[in-house]
Amino acid sequence: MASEALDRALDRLDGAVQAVRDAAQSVANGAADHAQVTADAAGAAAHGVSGGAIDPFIFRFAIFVLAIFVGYYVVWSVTPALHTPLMAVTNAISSVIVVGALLAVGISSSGFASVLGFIALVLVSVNIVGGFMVTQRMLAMYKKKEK
Amino acid sequence: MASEALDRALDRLDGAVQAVRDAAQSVANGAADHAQVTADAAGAAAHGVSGGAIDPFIFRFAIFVLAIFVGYYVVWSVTPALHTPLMAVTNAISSVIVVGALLAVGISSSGFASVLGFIALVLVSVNIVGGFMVTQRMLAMYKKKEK
Amino acid sequence: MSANFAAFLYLVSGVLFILALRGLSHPTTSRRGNTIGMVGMAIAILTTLFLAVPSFGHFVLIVLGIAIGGGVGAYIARRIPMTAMPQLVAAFHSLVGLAAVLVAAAALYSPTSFGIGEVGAIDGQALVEMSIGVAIGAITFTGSIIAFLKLDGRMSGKPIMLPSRHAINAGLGVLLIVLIVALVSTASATLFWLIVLVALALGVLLIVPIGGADMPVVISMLNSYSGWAAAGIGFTLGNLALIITGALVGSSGAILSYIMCKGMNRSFISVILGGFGGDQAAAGTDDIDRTVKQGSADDAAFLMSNASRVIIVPGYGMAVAQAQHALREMADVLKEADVEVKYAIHPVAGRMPGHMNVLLAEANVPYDEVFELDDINSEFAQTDVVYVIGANDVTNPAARDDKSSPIYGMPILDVDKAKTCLFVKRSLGAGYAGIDNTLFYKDGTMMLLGDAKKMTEEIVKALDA
Amino acid sequence: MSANFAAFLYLVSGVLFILALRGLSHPTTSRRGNTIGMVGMAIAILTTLFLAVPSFGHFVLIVLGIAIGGGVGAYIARRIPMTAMPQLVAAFHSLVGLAAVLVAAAALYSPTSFGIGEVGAIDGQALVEMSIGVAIGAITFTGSIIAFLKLDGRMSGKPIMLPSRHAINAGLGVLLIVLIVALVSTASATLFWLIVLVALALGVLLIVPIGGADMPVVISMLNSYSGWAAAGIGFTLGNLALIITGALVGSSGAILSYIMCKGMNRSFISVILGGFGGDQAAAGTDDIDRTVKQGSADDAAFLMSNASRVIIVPGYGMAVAQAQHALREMADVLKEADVEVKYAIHPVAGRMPGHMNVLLAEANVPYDEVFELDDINSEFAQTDVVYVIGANDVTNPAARDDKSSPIYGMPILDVDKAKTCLFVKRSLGAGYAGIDNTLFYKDGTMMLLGDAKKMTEEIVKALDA
Ligand SMILES: NC(=O)c1ccc[n+]([C@@H]2O[C@H](COP(=O)([O-])OP(=O)(O)OC[C@H]3O[C@@H](n4cnc5c(N)ncnc54)[C@H](OP(=O)(O)O)[C@@H]3O)[C@@H](O)[C@H]2O)c1
Ligand SMILES: NC(=O)c1ccc[n+]([C@@H]2O[C@H](COP(=O)([O-])OP(=O)(O)OC[C@H]3O[C@@H](n4cnc5c(N)ncnc54)[C@H](OP(=O)(O)O)[C@@H]3O)[C@@H](O)[C@H]2O)c1
Repeated sequence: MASEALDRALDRLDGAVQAVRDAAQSVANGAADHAQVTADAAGAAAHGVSGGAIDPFIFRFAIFVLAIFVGYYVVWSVTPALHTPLMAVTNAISSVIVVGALLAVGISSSGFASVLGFIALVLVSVNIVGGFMVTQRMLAMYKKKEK
Repeated sequence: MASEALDRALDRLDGAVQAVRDAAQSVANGAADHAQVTADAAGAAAHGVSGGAIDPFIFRFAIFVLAIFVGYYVVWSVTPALHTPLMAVTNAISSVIVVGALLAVGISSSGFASVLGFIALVLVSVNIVGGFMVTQRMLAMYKKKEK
Repeated sequence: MSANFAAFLYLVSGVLFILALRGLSHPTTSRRGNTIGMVGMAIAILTTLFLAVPSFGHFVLIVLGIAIGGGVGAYIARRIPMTAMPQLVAAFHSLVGLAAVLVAAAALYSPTSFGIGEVGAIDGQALVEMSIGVAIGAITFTGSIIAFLKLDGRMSGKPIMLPSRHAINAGLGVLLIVLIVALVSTASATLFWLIVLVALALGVLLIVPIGGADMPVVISMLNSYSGWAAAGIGFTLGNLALIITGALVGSSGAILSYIMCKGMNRSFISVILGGFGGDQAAAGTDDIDRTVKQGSADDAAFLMSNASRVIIVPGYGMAVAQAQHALREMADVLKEADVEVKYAIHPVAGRMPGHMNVLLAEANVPYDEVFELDDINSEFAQTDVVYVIGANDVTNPAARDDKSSPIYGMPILDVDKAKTCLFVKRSLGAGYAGIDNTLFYKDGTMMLLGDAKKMTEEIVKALDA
Repeated sequence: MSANFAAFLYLVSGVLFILALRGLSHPTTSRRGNTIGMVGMAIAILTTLFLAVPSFGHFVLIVLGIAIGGGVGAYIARRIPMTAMPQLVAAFHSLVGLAAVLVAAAALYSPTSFGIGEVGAIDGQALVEMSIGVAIGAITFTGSIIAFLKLDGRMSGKPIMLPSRHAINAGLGVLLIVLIVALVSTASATLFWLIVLVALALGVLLIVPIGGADMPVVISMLNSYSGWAAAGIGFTLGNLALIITGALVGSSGAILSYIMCKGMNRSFISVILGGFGGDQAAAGTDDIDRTVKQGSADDAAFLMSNASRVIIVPGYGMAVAQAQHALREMADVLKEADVEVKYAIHPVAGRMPGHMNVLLAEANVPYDEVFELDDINSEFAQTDVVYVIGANDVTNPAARDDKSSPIYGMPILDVDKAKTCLFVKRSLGAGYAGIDNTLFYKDGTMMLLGDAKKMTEEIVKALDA
C-alpha cells in the first residue's frame, strides 16, 4: 500500500513541480496574479476534492457575508439612546485600517509608500484615540436614577 | 526587474519542490497530516506576509465563530410560538451532513465506505424530507384571525 | 464544477439556512423561510453531486437511497399526530447522530473521496475534527433514542440512577479522550470503532438518569450536540454549508435549553445531572383535607357565558387529552356570545417549547389570539374567568410566593388574580414538578374534575343548550 | 509570529469589535463594550507589529505617528462640546476615508510588504479589491468634509444644485468603472491617482446638493461607505479584522440611515438625490393671523407646579440653545415638588440619532427617566403638562392627520393629547421640514417665545420664588 501511495504522491509531485514552473514563467512574463496560481496549483495537487484547494477569497467572502449578518443583528440590538455613541465607536473601530498603515510604514520597500503610510498612520491614530475617548466620555454620562 | 523577480521566483520554486518532496516522503512513511504540510509549505513559498499562506482552518474557524454569533441572534429572534417548528427545521437542516453521505456513496474507493455512506444517506433523507415536511405541516396551521 | 464555485454554493446554502431560521421570527414569514431552507438543502445536494460526479451505478444508488429515506420521511411527516412532536424530534435527532457516525466512518475507510489523505495516512487535523464529530454523533444517537423511548412512553420516565454513575461517566469521558488521542497518532480503524462504542455507551448512561419530564431540555441539548457534530464533520470536509449549519443548530439547541431552564427556574446542570421528575408527578394526592369547590360543566358554562372576558390557559393535560379542537369550539361559541376570548401560553407549558402553540394552531386558533406570558400577565386582574385546561405548575402561586417551594422563582401566569378560575384536570394530583398547587383550595377556584376533552365538550353542549 | 497565529489574533480582534457594539445594547454594559473595543484595536496593532516586525528606525517612526495622531485625537475628544458631535463624527469619517486611500496607495507602491505581488505585477484580484476600496475611501473623504462644513455652519446648509448634476455624476461613475478596469489590467500608478481624483470629485458632487439638515443621513451613509472601504482593503490584505470590522461598520451606517429615513418618513433615495431642506427652515413665519396663546415663564411655572405629571419633549432647539442643564434643573425643582417628570425622545429629534439622549445624559438626566416614542406615546393622554423645548416637526399633528402634508406618515409624539402643551421656541417659524405646525394655534397650547435656555432658566427662577 505504501508503494502505491508513493506512486500517487510522485504523480502529484510532478504536477506540483509543473505548477511551480508555470508560475515562475508567469512571473517572468510580468503577468499578474501569479502567486495565486502557484498556491492554487500546488494546493490542488496536494489536496483532494473538497479540501484546501479552495481560493482563500471564498473564505474571506464567507466571513464578510456572515459578518454582515452579525452587524445587522448587533446594530439593531443597540438601544436608540446610544445611537450617537454607536456612530462614534464605529468610527473608531473602522480605523482598524491602521494595520495597513503599519505595514506601509514598518516594512515597506519604497520610501514613498512609507511616507503615505505615515500620514495614514497619523490620521487613523487621531481617529482611534479620539473615537474611543469621545465615546468613553459620552458613555460615562449615561447614569441611572440614584435611589 | 523581471530577472530579479525570476530569481526570487526560482528560489520559491525550489522551496515548493522541496515541500512537495517532503510531502511525498511523508506519504511513504505513512505519517499523517502530510497533505496539509504540502499545501502550507507550497503556499507559504508562493505568498507574502499576510496573503494566502494562512491555514484554511483559521478561515473555517472564523466562519464557525461568526456563524455562532449569527445563530445566537437569529434564534433569539424566533417567536416563542414557533419554537416547535424551530426544533423540527433545525433537525432538517442539520441533515446537510448528507453531503458527506453523498461523497461516500458516490466516489468512494472502498466498498465498505459506500455501504456506510448508503445507510447514512437513507437516514438523513428520512430526516430531510420528514423534517421539512412536518415543519411545513405545522407552519401551515398558523393562521391569523379572519377579519 | 470547480472546488471554488462549489465552496461558493455551499456558502449560499449556509446563508439560505440562516434565512430559513430568520423566517421563523413571525408566522407570516415562516412558510417562506421553510421553503428557503429546502432550496438551501437542494443546492447543497446538487453541488455535491456536480463536484464529485458519481458513476452511473453510484448515481442510481444515491437516487435509491434518497427515495427510500425520503419516502419514509414523507410518510412519517404526514401521519404523525401533532401531540407526538416531542418524540418525533427526538427520533429524528437520533438519525442525524447515527448519520454523523457513519459518514465519519466512511471518511476513515475512503479518505481520498473526502480529500483528507490516504488510507492509513489521514491528515491529523482531519482525524481530530472527525473523532470529535463521531463521538458527539454517537452520544446524540443513543441519547436521543433513550429520550424518544421515554417521551413515547415505551420506557418509564422514572430516572434510572446507577450507583456511582458520575464516576462511571467521568471515566468513560476520560477514556474517550485517550482513545481520540491514540486515534490521531495511529489512524487505526479499531480505535475508531472503540470510540464509537464508548460514545454510544456514554449516550445511554448520560440520559437514563434524567427524568422523563426533563426530556425536552435533553432533546434540545442533543439538538445542540448534533449541530456541533455536524460542524466537526464540516471542518473535516472543509464544507462551509456544514460548518455554518452546525453552528446555527448548535446555538439553536443551546438557546432553547436555556429558555426552558429559565422557564422552569432550574439550572442546566441540575437537569443534566438528572434524578428529577418522573412518575412521582402522579402522586401527591394526599392532603385533600382542605376544602375544594368542585363544579360541573353546567356551572362552568354558566360562569363563562356571563363573563365579558375569558382567558384560556392550556397545559400539558390538554395535549394528553387532545382537547384542542373541543377547546376551539368552546371559544367559538363564547365569541359568538360576545365574550372576549384570549389564550395565555407559559413558556414551558406542555412538554416542549411552543408545544401549546402548535396544538392550538392545529385546531385553527388564530395566532393573534394567543399571547405570551409577558404580554398577557397583567390582564388577569381585569379578567372574569380563567379556563385552565390541563395546566398546573405554570399557574402555581407557590413559585411566586413561597420561598421554600422547589419551583420558587419560576415565572408563572397570575391566574389567581382573575375573578374566577376554572381548573380542568382529572384529579387534585400534582403536575410535572410533583408539587401541590394551593390554587385548588382558593376561594375563587372551581375544580372541574375530568378528562380535559370530555369536560370541554360537555361545556360546549351546556353552552349550546 | 506565524501568519496563522496572526490571522487568529485578527479574528479575535474582529470578535472583540462585535462584542464592543453588542455592549451598546444597554447603557450599563456600554462602557465595558467600549473597553473591549479598545482591547480589540490594541490586539490588531500589536499583532501587525509582531507579524511584520519593523526595523528600529521604522518602529520609532510608528511610535511617533501614533503619538502625534493620538495626541491630537485625545485633545479633540476632551475639548469637543457635546453639541458638536455631528460635526465631529463627520470630520472623523473623512480621516478614515483619506487613510483608506493612502493605505491603498502605499500598497500600490510597495506591494511586497502587503503580500500582494511585486511592483508592476500586483495580483489582479487584489487590484480590484484595492481600487474599489480606494474609490469608496476617496468619496468618503470629500463627502465627509462637505458634510462637516455644512454641519459646522462653515458652509451654507442650502442645497447647491448644479445643472444636470445627475448626468455629471453618472458620467463620473462610469468613468470610475472604466478606470478601475484599466487599472486592473495595467496596474499603472497614473490610473490609480486618476481614480482617486475622480472619486474625490464625485464625493463633493454627491454631497453638495444635499441640504444641511439631511446631513445626518449623509454621515451615516458615509459611515457605511467607510466600512465597505475598510472591508475592500481588508480583502486586499487578507486581514480578518478589517473584513469583519468593515462589514460591521457598513451595516451599522446602513441601518442608522434606514432608521432616520423611516423616522422622517422619507425614502433614502430622495435624501441622496438632494435638494431638500436647508435655509427655508427659518422661513414660514407668515400666516400668524390665527390666534396664538402666548405665555410667560411665570405662567409656565404655575402650570407645571400644579401638575402631577409633566413630560418634557426636547428637540433640535434645545441643542442649539444648550438648554439641557437648565432643563435638568427645572426637572429637579419639579420633582422636589412631587411632580412626576419624564422625557420623551422622538427617533429623529435633534440632528443625529441619539442626539437628545447624549445631551440629556451630559446634563445628568438619568436614562431611566428618558423614554422612546413607542414606550411613552400612550401616556400623553394622561399627562397634565407637556414641555416642548425646541422641538417642532416631531410634534406636528399634520404628520398624523393631514394626508397632503409632506411629512404625512412620519410617526410623531402625540403631545396634543395632553391637557396643556407648553412650546418653547423663538418664533412661530417652522422646523427643519419647513412646515407650519398647527399645534401652535390649538386651544391647549401656550407658546413661550424666547431662547430655550433663557426661558427655562426663568421658569426655574419663577418656580423657586
Ligand atoms: N414546555 C417545555 O418545554 C417543558 C420542558 C421541560 C419541563 N416542562 C415542565 O412541564 C410542566 C408544564 O406545566 P403544565 O402546567 O403545562 O403541566 P403540568 O404542571 O405537568 O400539569 C399538567 C396537568 O394536566 C393534568 N392532566 C393530565 N392529563 C389530563 C387529561 N387527560 N385531562 C385533563 N387533565 C389532565 C394533570 O393533572 P391530573 O393528573 O390531575 O389530570 C396535570 O396536573 C412545567 O412544570 C414545566 O417545568 C416543560
Ligand atoms: N435626529 C436625526 O437623526 C435627524 C436626521 C435628519 C433629519 N432630522 C430632522 O430634524 C428634525 C428634528 O425635529 P425637531 O423637532 O427636533 O427639530 P425641528 O423640527 O427642526 O425644530 C427645531 C425648533 O427649535 C427652535 N429653535 C431653534 N433654536 C432655538 C433656540 N435657541 N431656542 C429655542 N428654540 C429654538 C426652532 O424654532 P424657532 O426658529 O422658532 O426658534 C425650530 O422650530 C426633524 O424634522 C427630522 O426629520 C433629524
